[in-house]
Amino acid sequence: MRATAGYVVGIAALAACAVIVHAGPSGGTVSGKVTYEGTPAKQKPIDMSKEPSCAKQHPTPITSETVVTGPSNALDNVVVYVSAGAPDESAPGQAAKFEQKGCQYIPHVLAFQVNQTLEISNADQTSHNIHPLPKVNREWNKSQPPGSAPIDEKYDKPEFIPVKCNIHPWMHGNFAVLKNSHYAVTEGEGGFSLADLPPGKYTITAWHESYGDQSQDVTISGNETKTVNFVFKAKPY
Amino acid sequence: MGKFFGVILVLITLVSAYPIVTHKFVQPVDISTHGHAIDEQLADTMAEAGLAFVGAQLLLAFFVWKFSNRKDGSKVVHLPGGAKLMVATAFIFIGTEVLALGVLGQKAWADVYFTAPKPDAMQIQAQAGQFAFYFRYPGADGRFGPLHPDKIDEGNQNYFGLDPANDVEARDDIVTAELTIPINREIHLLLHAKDVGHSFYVRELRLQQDFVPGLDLSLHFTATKTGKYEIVCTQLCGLGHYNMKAYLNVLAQDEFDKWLKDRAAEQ
Amino acid sequence: MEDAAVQPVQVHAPPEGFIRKFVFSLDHKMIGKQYYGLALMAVFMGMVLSWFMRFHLVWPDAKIPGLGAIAPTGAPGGVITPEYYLSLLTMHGTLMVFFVLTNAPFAGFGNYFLPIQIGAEDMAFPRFNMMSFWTTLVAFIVLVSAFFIPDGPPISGWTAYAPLSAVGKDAGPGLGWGQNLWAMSIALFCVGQLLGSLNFIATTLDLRAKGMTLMRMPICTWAWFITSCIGLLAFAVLLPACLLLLLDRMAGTSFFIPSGLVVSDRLQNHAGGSPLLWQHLFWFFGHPEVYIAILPAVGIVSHVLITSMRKPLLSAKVMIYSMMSIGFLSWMVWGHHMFVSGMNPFSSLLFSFPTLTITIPATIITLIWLGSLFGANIQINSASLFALGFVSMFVSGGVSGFFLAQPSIDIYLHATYFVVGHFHMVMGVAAIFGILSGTYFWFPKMSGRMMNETLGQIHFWITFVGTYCIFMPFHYLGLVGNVRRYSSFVDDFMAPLMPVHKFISIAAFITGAAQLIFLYNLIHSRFRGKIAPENPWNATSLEWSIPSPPPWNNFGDKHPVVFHDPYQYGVKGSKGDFVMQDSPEQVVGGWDK
Amino acid sequence: MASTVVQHAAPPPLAERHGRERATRSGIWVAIFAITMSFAAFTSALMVRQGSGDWKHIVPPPVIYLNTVALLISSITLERARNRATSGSRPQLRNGLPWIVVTFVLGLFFVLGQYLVWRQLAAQGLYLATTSNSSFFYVFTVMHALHLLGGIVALTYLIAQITSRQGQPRWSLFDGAATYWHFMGVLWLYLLFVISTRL
Repeated sequence: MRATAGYVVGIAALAACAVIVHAGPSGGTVSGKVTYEGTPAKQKPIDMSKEPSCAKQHPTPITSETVVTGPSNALDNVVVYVSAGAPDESAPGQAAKFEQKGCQYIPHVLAFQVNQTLEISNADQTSHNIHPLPKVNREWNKSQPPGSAPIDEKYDKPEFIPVKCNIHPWMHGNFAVLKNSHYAVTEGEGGFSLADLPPGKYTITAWHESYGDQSQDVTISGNETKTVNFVFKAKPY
Repeated sequence: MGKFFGVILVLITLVSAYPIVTHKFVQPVDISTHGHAIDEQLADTMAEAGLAFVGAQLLLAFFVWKFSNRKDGSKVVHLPGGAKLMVATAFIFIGTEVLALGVLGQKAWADVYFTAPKPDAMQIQAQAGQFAFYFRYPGADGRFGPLHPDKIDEGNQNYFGLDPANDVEARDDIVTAELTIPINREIHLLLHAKDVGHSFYVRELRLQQDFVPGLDLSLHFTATKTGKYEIVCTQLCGLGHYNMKAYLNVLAQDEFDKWLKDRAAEQ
Repeated sequence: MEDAAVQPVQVHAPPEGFIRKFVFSLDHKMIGKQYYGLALMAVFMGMVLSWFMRFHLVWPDAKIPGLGAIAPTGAPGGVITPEYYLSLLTMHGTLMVFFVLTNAPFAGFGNYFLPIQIGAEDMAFPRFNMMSFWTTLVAFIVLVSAFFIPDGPPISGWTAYAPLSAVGKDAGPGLGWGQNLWAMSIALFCVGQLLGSLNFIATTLDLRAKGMTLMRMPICTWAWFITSCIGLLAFAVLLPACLLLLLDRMAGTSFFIPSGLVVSDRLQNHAGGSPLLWQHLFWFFGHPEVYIAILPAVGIVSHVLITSMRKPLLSAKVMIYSMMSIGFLSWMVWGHHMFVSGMNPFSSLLFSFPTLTITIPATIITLIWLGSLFGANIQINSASLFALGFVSMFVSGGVSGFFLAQPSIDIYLHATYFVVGHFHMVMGVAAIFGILSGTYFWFPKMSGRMMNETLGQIHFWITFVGTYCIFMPFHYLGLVGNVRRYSSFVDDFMAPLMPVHKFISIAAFITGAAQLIFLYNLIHSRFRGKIAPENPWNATSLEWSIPSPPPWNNFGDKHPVVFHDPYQYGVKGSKGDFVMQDSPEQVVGGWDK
Repeated sequence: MASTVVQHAAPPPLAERHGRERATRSGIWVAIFAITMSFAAFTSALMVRQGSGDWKHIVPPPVIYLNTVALLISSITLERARNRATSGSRPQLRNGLPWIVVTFVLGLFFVLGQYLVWRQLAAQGLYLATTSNSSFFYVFTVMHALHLLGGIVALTYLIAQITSRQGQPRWSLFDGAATYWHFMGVLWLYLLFVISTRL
């Protein structure tokens, strides 16, 4: 009896959320494209011969991913987020998933919120080691044998954290721990869009693991879409 | 009970000796020019130590069998010759053995360590780091770019800490994850440790040498058979120690040249 | 001077109250038992750790029930991670080498029997003696506490090679506080052993009873004396090494850390240190440590063998001189652990020769045993069986030393299972056989009750055959080149050796389980065993001239006077075929003349 | 070995009580041996370290020589105490008391002086981990100071024993303490040499 009551309340709550979310256009949008100019460093193919179970998953060897580019100078794996102007938000319920597959981190750059659950899983037939190298957050270093349960972790301060696997030196990734939910990670065309921004003045920042970050201010008045583009200077080495 | 002890010990001795005598467990084929000396040394030692082992165990077994819980009571006798005999035996047999092994051993050891590499030996740098080996070929200019530890960026596969932007020599350096070498050509391997102690061990080459941080050692050897062999780390270096390995790929000269060209293109 | 014999000088008052009797006891006998108990705890812990390792090696993905709860990060869900395997390996080695092989045969039996065998009432410095034990106990607690800290025990092996052990947590889990605890524990342990050795030496030199000339001391007393001399030097070197290591780790100095190391993508802020320095300091202790473990066992086994052979050794003098020369040579051979560490190749040869030379006194010892067995009348019982087993193990473990002593062969065999087999047989199993032999031999004296003979012999047969099944195959694996300290064998050439590893693991489980028989026997006999007479083995040395268990001041009011060397067997004496050391009847011959 | 009974010649007697006296002395010498050994280990480390290029030499503050003098004098005063004590027919430690106290004070002076030395070095910006030489300087001086404190504790115990009512301290206690004290002096001279000259 009480249980049913619980369900009813729960469903009501969900419905309410749904209504709030879909209550028409609740604010402006910032969208744009991230590109590079110049010649980016050549990405070398990775030799995984030391880990046959991974090597055979890549008939043509994958290359390192510090600079991933798309058509017409699009720059991928750039985290675009609202660095100032937006209020801090509490972490969403669902976990951010970080997978190790074919001795590669998927995704290479994972953006998630402060205190959001980070779920790390190992899909390979070999042990992996996850060693994020934070400066302000708590550091940990764990290994994950094949077939073992996912590791759940949280970060309580915003930070860009390089991640490495101690067992496979070529495996490097990044965590972007952010204060609010207004963020995007560019891929393919290098485009991004930050929606649902209530009217106000914002600082939009784009961060790239080897090219550093750039910021631009933008003012949203009401329900409009502003375009912001970022151009990074590519280094040959 | 004493007899039982004798029997068991004889069994243990014979069973222990069996796999050795029948060569069940032996070192793999030797592909180096110096390895045969080591193998002979190992064989000689095995013969001498083996005899000592079997002899002593059987003697022990026999004595315990014969002289335990004797019916004829406490009438004990002493070994003719006594301690002097024992000391003499030890000195004569083991002494000569020690000398023999010591002297022979020197030769085999000298083959590896007391000879300088020929000037035309091919220089390759091997770097050991947690937990992989990487190898560097000097490239067209035949010179290695200097190392800058602060420049090391594994995510970008800059394992050695090269700085091609500023060092011209570094631009054509070829970095690979497997040690590919031409057959019958002396290789001068320069060992460099990136973080902690590691070791370079190739069974087929009969070679083992530690990488000691801050101390750049080198090895030189000549491979006489083509094929793919495993390089493993034998110095405890951390959690990935078991997984720290690379392949040694011995190719015919022309194949090697082609391989090197392809790698150069990748850089 | 006669008065000295009738009215003893009291070292300390008879202990009163539980605390003084059993906890902070000054009585060398209680301290000896405390050491033995500590060793017992350590050896079973170490054994369980080795079980986990053997289990993981052959069934890498299998879950070990309960382990997940003990080590949630080290073994998530009971599956051992690579780093936890190394933690187990490090702790197994440290526990066994320091807290078992050093504590039981030397500090344990030595403390209990050295004063009695030389007719003293206690050690020279009872307070130091007590401190020595309690320091060791603290060291043990500090070490074991590493299991319960977040990032677990260190993963750098019992040799803790720098810079892996020195650079800190960047180098991997367990190398943060785990390694600190390890270094602190070992430093404390050194202090404890130094106090102990000091006590042993002073006691042996100056507290011998009337008539107990040096050459009338039992062989095991000699062994303990020589061992304490070795220990004094060895631990006096390891202590500074550990302090320097701690400074490197906690104060940012660079004794062992060179410049330009990049660990986990972090450039280490150190310069100019030498990793080889640690290896030199460590092995300068480390090799003598081998003899610290084995010499007391040699002494105990000789003592037991002589008693059960009912005849003296061919020459106890030669035995003693051999032990001395081993002790002496043990100082010139540490470098044979570093043949492939990049030492000057010439020094490798310099180290190789004395190493080979050590086999001469070792062989003499073995031949003396064998030769003495000839024409003996061996009384077979648990004690003598373990003693004979020791002789066998000593030979098996010794011959493999031939290989590793030669740099040229070491190039191939270094860091393979051959080495593991070698030192487990000669240092591990052999020494433990010595301990067990001593236990079955002296238990009646220590507890006043006999141990169960049947259980003892069952224990022996399983252990004897079992240990050969475990450690012989190690040598075979080594010959193929199977590398040690791997948490799993991913290399193509090691995979085919898996069946051998399975065999070893199963043998290890069985042999280990058999030790429970011993534990049961020990505890059961302590309370239910039949009452032991004063001298159950018809032995001659002083410990058998006093009640079992001995009173708090060993010899009561009388002061023992010694008339013979300790091994007057096979003579028509008052009590049969032997003459006690303190019986005034004169015997012609004997090696003290 | 047939047994024939003759009267036995008693071997040289070794009565416990004399043993204890001797034991203290041998104990001290054994300890000295061990300490020497561990400082030898430190020295070997120093030699290796000096071998590696980046060796920067530092000058110890002059106070250190004042301390040295104090320590040497303390050894002399301790010997004075011995003479005074043994002047009578049978050793009377009570007679030596004043000189023992002087020694004790000088010992404290030395330790305080060392503390001053460390402070001055710190003022120069030379800390434990600053240079390889400063590391060794601190390690050597601190280790020596710790060992000397052991000697000071022994002297304290000795003084307490002498001054206490029924206290009749064993002569070997003084003798041992004195031996150890002199050794500390010798050890210090050695360390000073090692620190101030490049091996």
